[in-house]
Amino acid sequence: SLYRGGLTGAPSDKKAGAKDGAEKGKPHIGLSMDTLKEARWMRDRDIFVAKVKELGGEVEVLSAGSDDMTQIRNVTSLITNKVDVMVIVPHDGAAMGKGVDEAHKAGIPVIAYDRMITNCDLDLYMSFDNVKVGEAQAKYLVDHLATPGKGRIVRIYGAPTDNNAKLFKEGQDNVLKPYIDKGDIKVVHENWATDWKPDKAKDIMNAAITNNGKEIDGVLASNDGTAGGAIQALKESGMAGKVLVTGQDAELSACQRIVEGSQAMTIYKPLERMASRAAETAMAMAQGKPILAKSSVPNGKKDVPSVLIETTSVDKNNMVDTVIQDKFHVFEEVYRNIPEGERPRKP
Amino acid sequence: MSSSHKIILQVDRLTKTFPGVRALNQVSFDLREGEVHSLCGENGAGKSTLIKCLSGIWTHGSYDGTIKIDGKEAVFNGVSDSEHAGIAVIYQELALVKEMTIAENIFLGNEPTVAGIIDWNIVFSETRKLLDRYGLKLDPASVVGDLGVGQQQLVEIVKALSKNRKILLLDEPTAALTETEVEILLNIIWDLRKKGITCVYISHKLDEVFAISDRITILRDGESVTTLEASASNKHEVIKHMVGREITQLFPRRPTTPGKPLLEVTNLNVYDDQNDKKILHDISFEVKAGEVLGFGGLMGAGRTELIMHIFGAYGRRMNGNVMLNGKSLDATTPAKSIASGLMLVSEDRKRYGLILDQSIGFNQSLASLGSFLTLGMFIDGNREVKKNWEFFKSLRVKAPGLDSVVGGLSGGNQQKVVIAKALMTGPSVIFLDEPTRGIDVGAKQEVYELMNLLTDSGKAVVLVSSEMPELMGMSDRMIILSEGHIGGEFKRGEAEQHNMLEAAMKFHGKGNA
Amino acid sequence: MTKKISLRDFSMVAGLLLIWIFFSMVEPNFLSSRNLTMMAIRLSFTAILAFGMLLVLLPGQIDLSVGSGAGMIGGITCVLIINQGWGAGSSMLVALLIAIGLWALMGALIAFQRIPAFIITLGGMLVYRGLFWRVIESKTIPVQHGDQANLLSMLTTEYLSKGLGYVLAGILSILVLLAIIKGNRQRAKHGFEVDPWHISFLKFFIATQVIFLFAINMNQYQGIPLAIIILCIVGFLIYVITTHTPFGRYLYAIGGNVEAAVLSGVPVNRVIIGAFALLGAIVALTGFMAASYQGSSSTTVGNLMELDAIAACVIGGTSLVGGRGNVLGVLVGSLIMVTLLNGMELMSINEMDQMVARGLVLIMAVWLDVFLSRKKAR
Amino acid sequence: MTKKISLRDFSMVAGLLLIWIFFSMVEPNFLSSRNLTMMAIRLSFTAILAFGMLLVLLPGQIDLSVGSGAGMIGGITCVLIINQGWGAGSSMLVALLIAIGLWALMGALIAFQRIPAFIITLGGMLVYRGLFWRVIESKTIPVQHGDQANLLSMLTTEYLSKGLGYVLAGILSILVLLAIIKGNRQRAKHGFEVDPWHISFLKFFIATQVIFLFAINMNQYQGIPLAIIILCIVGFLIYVITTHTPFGRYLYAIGGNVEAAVLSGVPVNRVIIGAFALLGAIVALTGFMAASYQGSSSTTVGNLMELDAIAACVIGGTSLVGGRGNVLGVLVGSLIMVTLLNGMELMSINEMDQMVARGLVLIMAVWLDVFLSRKKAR
Ligand SMILES: Nc1ncnc2c1ncn2[C@@H]1O[C@H](COP(=O)(O)OP(=O)(O)OP(=O)(O)O)[C@@H](O)[C@H]1O
Ligand SMILES: Nc1ncnc2c1ncn2[C@@H]1O[C@H](COP(=O)(O)OP(=O)(O)OP(=O)(O)O)[C@@H](O)[C@H]1O
Ligand SMILES: [Mg+2]
Ligand SMILES: [Mg+2]
Repeated sequence: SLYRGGLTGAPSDKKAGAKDGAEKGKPHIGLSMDTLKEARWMRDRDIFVAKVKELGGEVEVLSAGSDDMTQIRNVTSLITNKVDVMVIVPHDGAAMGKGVDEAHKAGIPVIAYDRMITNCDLDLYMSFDNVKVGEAQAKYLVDHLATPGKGRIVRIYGAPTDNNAKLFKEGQDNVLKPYIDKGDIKVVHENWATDWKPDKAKDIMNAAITNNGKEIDGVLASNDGTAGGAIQALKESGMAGKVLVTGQDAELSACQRIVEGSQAMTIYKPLERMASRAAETAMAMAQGKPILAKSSVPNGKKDVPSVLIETTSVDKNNMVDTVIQDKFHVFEEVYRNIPEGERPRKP
Repeated sequence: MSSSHKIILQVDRLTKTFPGVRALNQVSFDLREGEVHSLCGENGAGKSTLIKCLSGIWTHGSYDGTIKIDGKEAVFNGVSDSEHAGIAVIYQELALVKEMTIAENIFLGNEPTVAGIIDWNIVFSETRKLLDRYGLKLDPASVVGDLGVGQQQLVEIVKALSKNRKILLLDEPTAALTETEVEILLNIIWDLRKKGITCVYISHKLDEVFAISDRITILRDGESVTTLEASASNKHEVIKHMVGREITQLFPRRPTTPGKPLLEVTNLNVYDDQNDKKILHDISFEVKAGEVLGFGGLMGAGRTELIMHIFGAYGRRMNGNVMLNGKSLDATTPAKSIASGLMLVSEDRKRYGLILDQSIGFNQSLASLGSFLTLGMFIDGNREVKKNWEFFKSLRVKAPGLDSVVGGLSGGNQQKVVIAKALMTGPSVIFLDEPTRGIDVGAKQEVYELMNLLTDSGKAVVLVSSEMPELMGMSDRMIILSEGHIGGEFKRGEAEQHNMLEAAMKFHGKGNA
Repeated sequence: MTKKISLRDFSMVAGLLLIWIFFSMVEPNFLSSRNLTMMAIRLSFTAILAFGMLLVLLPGQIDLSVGSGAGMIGGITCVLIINQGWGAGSSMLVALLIAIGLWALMGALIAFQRIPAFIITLGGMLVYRGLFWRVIESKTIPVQHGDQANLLSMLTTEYLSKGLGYVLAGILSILVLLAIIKGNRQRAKHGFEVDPWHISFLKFFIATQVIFLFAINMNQYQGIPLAIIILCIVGFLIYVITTHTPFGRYLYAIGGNVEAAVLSGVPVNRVIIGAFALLGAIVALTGFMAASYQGSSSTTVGNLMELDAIAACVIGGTSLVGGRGNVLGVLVGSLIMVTLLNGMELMSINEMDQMVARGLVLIMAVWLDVFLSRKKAR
Repeated sequence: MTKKISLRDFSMVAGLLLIWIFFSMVEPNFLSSRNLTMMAIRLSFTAILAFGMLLVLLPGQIDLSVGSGAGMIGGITCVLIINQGWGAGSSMLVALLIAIGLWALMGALIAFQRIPAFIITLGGMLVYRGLFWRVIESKTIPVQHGDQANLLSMLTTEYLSKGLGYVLAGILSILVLLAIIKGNRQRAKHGFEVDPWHISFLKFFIATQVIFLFAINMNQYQGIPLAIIILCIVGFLIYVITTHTPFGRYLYAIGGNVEAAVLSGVPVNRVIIGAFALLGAIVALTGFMAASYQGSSSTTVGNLMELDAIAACVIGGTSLVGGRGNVLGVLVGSLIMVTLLNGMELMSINEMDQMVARGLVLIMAVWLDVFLSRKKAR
């Protein structure tokens, strides 16, 4: 489908009223983020801001500290500051519909970034598919168990208060269900990690080990932080490296663990690609240019034109070709704790 | 008599001002080695302030004038400096930590240590020795909060003495003591004097002052009026200097003919659940309109407990009956008593009487807000202020206005505010618990006059007092309590002090089973 | 009889003005009527909760559970409306009653069982949050079905029509005039000094000025927000309660000296329970407004609100040990907090630096307070 | 002269036993030596932080910043080790000094400027959290390079060899014996009553029993954890400080009656600053251990730790207004908290119900405390 700037208002008229200090006609983009509490989001922000600057616009960034109400307030502030286009990384997609409505009332088009905003007249959605992420994690785990498709696993979910954690779980369930129903895969322990806390994940893992001893084949951890906590527990019980552990986000410390062998995989999301794509799209919208979106995703109210970006499962074998190739992390950093001789060839 | 005339401490033109108040104005006095030197003055005359300058609480530089010790100027930047200079103080307000043991309190700030570690054995054995030396039968390990006020006061005195200082400042040490305890204290001071220790002694009880002092310095309105040799002076002279006028009659009671009984108490037995013991046994009495009924007895006899119980603020009634104005009163809270026409002025005004951070007006009307309501729920500020002014003026409270904060007033004026609060509830029977404790002669007169006015207008007063002369001088009838029992009842003028003491001792040792 | 403006009160207002001047210089949109409207709405529920907190701080108590409590109450209301299909009014009424009941219960535990309020309400904070998440099943529940605005959703999204706004401002001005005249009559009747007429006129003039300026400014955007009307009503009620009723006096008396209060016939237990029950009602109102503001109830509603409320009270000169504090101070304290947050957002200051700034402002404000109160006689 | 075990102390221990019995019945692995070891490690830093909190609660203060402070200190250490390439020892030393400096500063503001501790430390909580996230740039920073264990990472992951464990247990038993003998001699010298020999023997016997049982049990898994040794050392130090030094007595005196303390020549300001400085050192230690436990420093380290520490103190009988509390009680309080969390985790109870349970236990424990202390004479 095709999106045309000015569809929901007249952003080009608004430029006249743009923030003081901005030259007339210089597009003004607002970025409302869930949080900067995780390194991943700092990175998204940096890439986005750099790209917009490069394209001749300027960005105003606010982060909400993982609080829905703060984020609503942030959106309000951005409207007050008369941005031309708003990019929102919602903390909770269901709660942010109100923010979109407010922006539209002021004639500002909105792009949802990374997470869908539901039940509203959203203009564009750009994301990695969170359900797919969950599916990929579970699929990797199932395929790489000692006897593929069979085993005893521990599941560590994310924050029960985080909607994404539920989407990851949903994806994982999609893959695991047939195996569990058949009785091939047994979930021996599961719980939610408050606030995605690594030490909580460690406590969960410790309880699992206490109850099941060493008979654990895999840990389906929903992100790299919780994976790190679980691995810490495994390490202390001498089980690290013998148990498959999944992750997500391709954090530096997770990549290091993968090449060292204590973590099996992580989900790599090419942030660079998505953030700069989002920047380009936002600039185009601000200038009233047409946007091409290949797919669409329903959000409860309409089919939102969407740009979906592929994620990759990364393990020891494709680390160099993905994360390092994309300059997401530096080779030396990732292989820092691996003796020179044992490192793969630097690309 | 050991008074050499060597002067060990000299105060020269000391001036200390608080915002709005000049507490001390060019005060000068000197202290001879080995004497007992009393400070007398009305409430707010500046006695405690002077002591606080000498003890380093008001630090050097916060006042004008000089303090010299052994001829050298003393610069105190804190309590520890004055301690180093050999000064020990017993303050008007108890300075003990209630949760700690006697031994810990006595050595607080002064613990004997070996390599930084306290040697508890020394602490406890030294404390035992000290207590023995001053004739106190107390266990060093008992918790101070469990002791009576008098015993606490003695502990505090022992604490000050433990430091072997050469100058001892005592600010109203006997205000809360029973006669026997006062005896013990005066003996201790007498002993110290023989050992060459110099004492500065503050008390509103002139008998004590004359019993113990070598010299007396009188303060009035922050100025030092004069210094008298005790042996060459008398009470009347001191009082005259203190108040600036003659006071002819110490206890101006004007008896009236009693009317109908207002408060009747029969067979009251009261149990204290917290301490798990029976406090009052078979108490019966009545008070008639226009009458002052006095309650006497030793400290701990249960007088405060009795009136607090009737008022609804203490203990559990096992049996017995209270009638007020012919109606049965079964007060479980003070609120109910006040509503039925009973009011109480407690013995500890700072703790139980006043909201110190609030204004005079706030305090005065606190107990009678219900009488200023409009529309059944809002306070009519104008009526309230008007009434407050009436009482403020008629009680002659010395303060700039109703908005002054109560905490900044002197003891006597605070007491007047408490009484004003009580009177504003319009009680028919009023309990006064030690109403003149710690207030000066002039203020006492005014309180006594107030009692006369109350009885003149057909109200009844119940007076609890530990001062025998006051009790005998102001009561129409007296009941002496002994260990929670009635030990005896006397009419005005019938009793001698020794009869009353006998009655007070009557149930000693067989009381609280 | 005349209340003098203390150095402290003055300096707080001066501080507020400085902050305003600073932000209006670095951010030209700060004083736009749109932004002022946004701030007013935001202020409304921050200040209302702080008023409630004042009620329990005065008698020397504290409540750490108001944040998660407000979240829970909002959650219950949304669940009743959306999942149970109840009407907004009846849902809110039920939630309000639940809140009053729970807070009265906490008050009773504090008053009769003498469990420190800090502990009861810390426990309450955990319990309410747990229950909250259960009630909404960790989901996001909207405040209304689709676009059908209801009583709940209107709380923070409704504006008075411009005409009505001016009418209201006019009525208010007349009320002020009447109050001044009646006050003077009463004073005269009781034989007190009466303000000379030019002072009375000045008072009236300034009040009217402020009222109309505000109305004009708000009307330049969408009109006077309903939320501000609610704030004014609650603020006025709490002002009357704390200063003109025995209940209010008793709050101060208990905070100043409980024992003396008991012997003066103050029904201490009932007053404390009453204060908590009132706070409960305010928590419910805050919960409604917060949900309405966000447009939904989700797990993060109410996070840290207790700290904002306590901070607003303390910045406004309320003592944490009780006995000192007033409605006007708390309003100024809330305004400082809200302005600061709003201004920093307009400047796009990031999360971390915002936290640091809030922490420092809190400390500085109280430091100033302590410093100034020490200057005057103790 | 002998310290009697009060009903209250007894009932807390009884409560703890009940909780243990309950969990060992529903979860057979609860009493496994592995789980006991895990609990011991968890206990170590919970209790250490609670001991530090005790130091400021005794003189009637409070510290809400310890959680985010511990996070920040851990973060600084990890950044120095990983990003700056410093050694673990020197990094920890620098972080320790920073912590002591910051807490002494907060203590000074509280003591000299009379700003309520609640406010200073609430501000501190925000400031430290903001700084923390800046320091680690919201990343996850591991405590060690790859698998190269260092001083920091060993804090909670190292175990004593089994032999060494037994040797230590032996030495400890001998020390107990010597202490009992010396104590009796000293008492005799000063003319106090001395325990009859069979009581002395009983004391020794029980102490040795407990020590060896613990050592044997731990050795069945991986040995005695280093963390427990640290806990014992810190606990012993705090015990000696609070009960056997003037500084410790002053903490109680200030909490009991500040004015009396001042009049007795207690250097109140210095004591309060000292207490906060000591707490700073403990916060640093807790920060190290928490990072070591998690294996890394990330933004959530330290969240809500302040509430756990305060709760442990209060459950252990510490008064929030100061003057009452002791090391043993706090240890029992921490143990109750840790047991509860561990047991619920083994049962896979979800977060919401865990929160509700924690809140209720907190309230019940304090209720019991209040109830029992009221029974005995006040
Ligand atoms: N800290 C203070 N702040 C303000 N005023 C004070 C302070 N301390 C004392 N004053 C004032 O100084 C004056 C002298 O008080 P002081 O306590 O010395 O009197 P006093 O002679 O000891 O009276 P009393 O017999 O009642 O104890 C009084 O007017 C009192 O109100
Ligand atoms: N706070 C206290 N209150 C009452 N008695 C105390 C206190 N502190 C110490 N004692 C007593 O003082 C004596 C010497 O104390 P010391 O601490 O040296 O003995 P201890 O047996 O080592 O005591 P602790 O249990 O403190 O280790 C002992 O009889 C002890 O019971
Ligand atoms: Mg005095
Ligand atoms: Mg008495």
